Amino acid sequence: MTQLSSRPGISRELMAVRAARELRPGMYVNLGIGLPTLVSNFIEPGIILQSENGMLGYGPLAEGPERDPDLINAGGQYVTMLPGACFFQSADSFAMIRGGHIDVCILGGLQVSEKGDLANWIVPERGIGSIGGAMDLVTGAKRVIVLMEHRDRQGRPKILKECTYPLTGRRVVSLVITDLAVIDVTPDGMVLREVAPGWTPEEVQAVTEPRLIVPPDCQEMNF
Amino acid sequence: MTQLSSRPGISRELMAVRAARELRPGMYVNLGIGLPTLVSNFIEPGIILQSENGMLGYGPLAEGPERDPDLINAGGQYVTMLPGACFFQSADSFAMIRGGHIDVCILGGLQVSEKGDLANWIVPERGIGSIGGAMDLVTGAKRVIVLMEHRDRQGRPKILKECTYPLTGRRVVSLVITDLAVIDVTPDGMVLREVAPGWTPEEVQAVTEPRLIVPPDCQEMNF
Amino acid sequence: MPPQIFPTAFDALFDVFDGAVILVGGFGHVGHPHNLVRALRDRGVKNLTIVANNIGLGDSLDLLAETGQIKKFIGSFPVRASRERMTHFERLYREGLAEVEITPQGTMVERIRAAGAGIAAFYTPVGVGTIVETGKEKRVFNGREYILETALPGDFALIKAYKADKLGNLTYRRTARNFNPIMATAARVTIAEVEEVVEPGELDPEAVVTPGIYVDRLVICPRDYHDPAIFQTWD
Amino acid sequence: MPPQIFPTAFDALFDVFDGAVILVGGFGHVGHPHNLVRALRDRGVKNLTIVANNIGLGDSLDLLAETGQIKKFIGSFPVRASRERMTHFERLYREGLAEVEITPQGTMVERIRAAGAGIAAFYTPVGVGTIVETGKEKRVFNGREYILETALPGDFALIKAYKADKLGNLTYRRTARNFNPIMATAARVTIAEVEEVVEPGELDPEAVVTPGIYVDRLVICPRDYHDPAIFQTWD
Repeated sequence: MTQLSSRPGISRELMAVRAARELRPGMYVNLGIGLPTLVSNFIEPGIILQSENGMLGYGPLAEGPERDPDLINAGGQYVTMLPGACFFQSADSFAMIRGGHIDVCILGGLQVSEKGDLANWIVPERGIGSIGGAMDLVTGAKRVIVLMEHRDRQGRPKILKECTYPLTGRRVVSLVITDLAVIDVTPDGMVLREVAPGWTPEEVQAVTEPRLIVPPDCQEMNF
Repeated sequence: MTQLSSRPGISRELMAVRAARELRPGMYVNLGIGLPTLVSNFIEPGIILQSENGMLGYGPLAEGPERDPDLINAGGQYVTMLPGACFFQSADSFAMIRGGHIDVCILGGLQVSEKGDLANWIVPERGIGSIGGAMDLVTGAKRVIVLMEHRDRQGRPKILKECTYPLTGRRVVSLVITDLAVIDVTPDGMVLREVAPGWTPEEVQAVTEPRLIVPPDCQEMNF
Repeated sequence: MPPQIFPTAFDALFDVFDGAVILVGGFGHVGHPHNLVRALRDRGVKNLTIVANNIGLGDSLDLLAETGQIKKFIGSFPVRASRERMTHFERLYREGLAEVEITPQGTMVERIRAAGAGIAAFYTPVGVGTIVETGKEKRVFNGREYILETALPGDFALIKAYKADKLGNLTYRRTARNFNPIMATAARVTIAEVEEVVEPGELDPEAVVTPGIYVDRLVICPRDYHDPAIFQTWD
Repeated sequence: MPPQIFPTAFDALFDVFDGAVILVGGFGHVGHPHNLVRALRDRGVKNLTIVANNIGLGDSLDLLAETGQIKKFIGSFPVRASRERMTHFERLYREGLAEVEITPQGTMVERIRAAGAGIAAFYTPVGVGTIVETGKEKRVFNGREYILETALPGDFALIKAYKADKLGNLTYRRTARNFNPIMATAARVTIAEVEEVVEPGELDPEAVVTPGIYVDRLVICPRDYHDPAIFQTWD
């Protein structure tokens, strides 16, 4: 167990690649702050990215002279704009989010529960945290994917029977992608769809608190 | 009384001129459908007209080739745009109105009560009427002026102790300008500020249902 | 998905069904999707609930009243001021064949906005002390009375824009903007008739009013002016 | 009234008072009225309630925390993710000298919009099942739970726009638009710092985002980039 708690999974880049495979051309997608922003480097053409600070249609991160000080994503990173991009103010942006117009939102996570609860905005020991647009996104997006490390820095599971941290949303997560596994949140429980190369379903279970359902077609992640 | 019920007051144009005198440069003003739209022909430069169909800064009515089929006021009349005009959608337009940003609204009226109730959207005998933006305007505008004939077509008073028609708004009218008089609605009652040329306060009272307060400085309308 | 471009307005309405709730843009004839509305008539669907600012006079939405396709109208101008020019819709109403839900114009568009924005209901001061408050919850905030109004979504939104790009971003011209951008946000399927479709990047990104995310179908239609009637929309 | 143009940001804040509620635009440094915020610090007013998306890090709104002028912060990002870079504001908060009202970002801007639009309160699904619902009324519409949130007006709004005309119409650049247009609608006095003031008619009337009716004061300020920090706004 001690060994499993620290044995490496796939890289952050591969996690992003795997998450990008959930997206299809024509989808409207919001990528949360942190790890999810990496996903924008791996998406197919025709996926349209929304940023809650008021933009639809941003492109890859901007470098050097193409950086425009008025053109950032919600993570505060300079981005480029693709042809057909447009801008809107924040109330319109969150009307778009809350109103159910975003197909997929990929967010980071601190904890995910068996039922799909998400905690990702505050570490209780600190006593104060920042919600940002996360609660709006988990409430409004048609599908919420959490992209996070499987274990915290101390090697403890982040996928739990119940979240112990204050929630961002209750029963909102559809899919969890980690450095060790791809896990579906279903009405029957958590289903282990894929495991990282070099990991068995039993090993993933060992660093996951709730019981995972392992279907016959559980496979190794491919990218 | 029969004579007074039919003796003419000032013309519609002079009514509009008198109403225009309530407006000052820098005011944001909405003019209702019907008689109030006439006021736009007589206003000073610097008064900014809002139209609830989504425009700020329209000018005089458009004639002939300057008519743009996409440029109308809320009365369905072709208008011109002044430099610095801008356009917005209807939810933004009514946010502007409901939110208390319009200084003055001038509306037509079917009946006004002593307390400032206004009825101007339905004649009960007809059984159906059109509210349009009138309820929004009387609720949101800082000052509501009613510009209407003093008597109906049968010569009966339109200024009443209580409105008998369904209301547009309760206690919303500040000032009533008619072809016979200018009347302030105050917490103490209706105050007769001005009478039309050729009319005495007593004669105006005779075609007005509630008791009018006639202050010493009640004067003849001037234009 | 970026919008599908249909060859005709009739084609664009392929799945409109009996009993649908349809949001229709326009203030009088200005910004009104005349082509889509005629196609709606030609589709022959019945028992429609139409949400719009106003009915025409023998034209625009009144076409659907002439054929008896409207079951209910929700809007601010169900009838004209003048009784002499009675609409088909008013006749339908008087014969008990159509219902009317009359609403202040700003309340109507705010209810539609709420539907598109995921807001279930809101408290507005408009209509307090009038028949508009009948049957609705009232509540006092900071000493002032408000009415609870609920979201008003549609199955379809038929709107008129000026230009579209292929991603569905829309611009409007002058006061033809009116209800169209909000209605575009509040229906399961939004169909826009536009005068021109351009490539992505050809519209000024600062002047796009309706982001493409809201637009499901486009149809390119000639402009339909109805000049003579505009002037007398309300008479 | 069309806006008055002030020579300096300091002058434009002549009547800001202790205890005022101040709405401040910007998402990170982008679209943030840096000049007005520095002037607010220089005015020395105290016990301010600041409504904004985020606090800076030693700069922007954190300047007001450094001087102890903030009594309360209402926003979505009161602290940075990284504990290593503690803001003056977080220190103030930990010492019990400032309060925080944390709010989902979309709820914050919708509450400000409501204040500007004459809506007293609205039911939103955001925050259900979280600490955000604590102490708030909950209600079910169509089988789903919603929270009642109330309007959030300001005494002053400090905003940053790109260009203004002399009637106060404002345009923005790209994502610098963010909270500014809504905040402009919701304060008794709205003060905009802009890069340029042009004659009426020089802005595209289809691309004006804030109609002049919302703008009380203008001050022309040099652009204030804060380049290096933008990238790490949240760390």
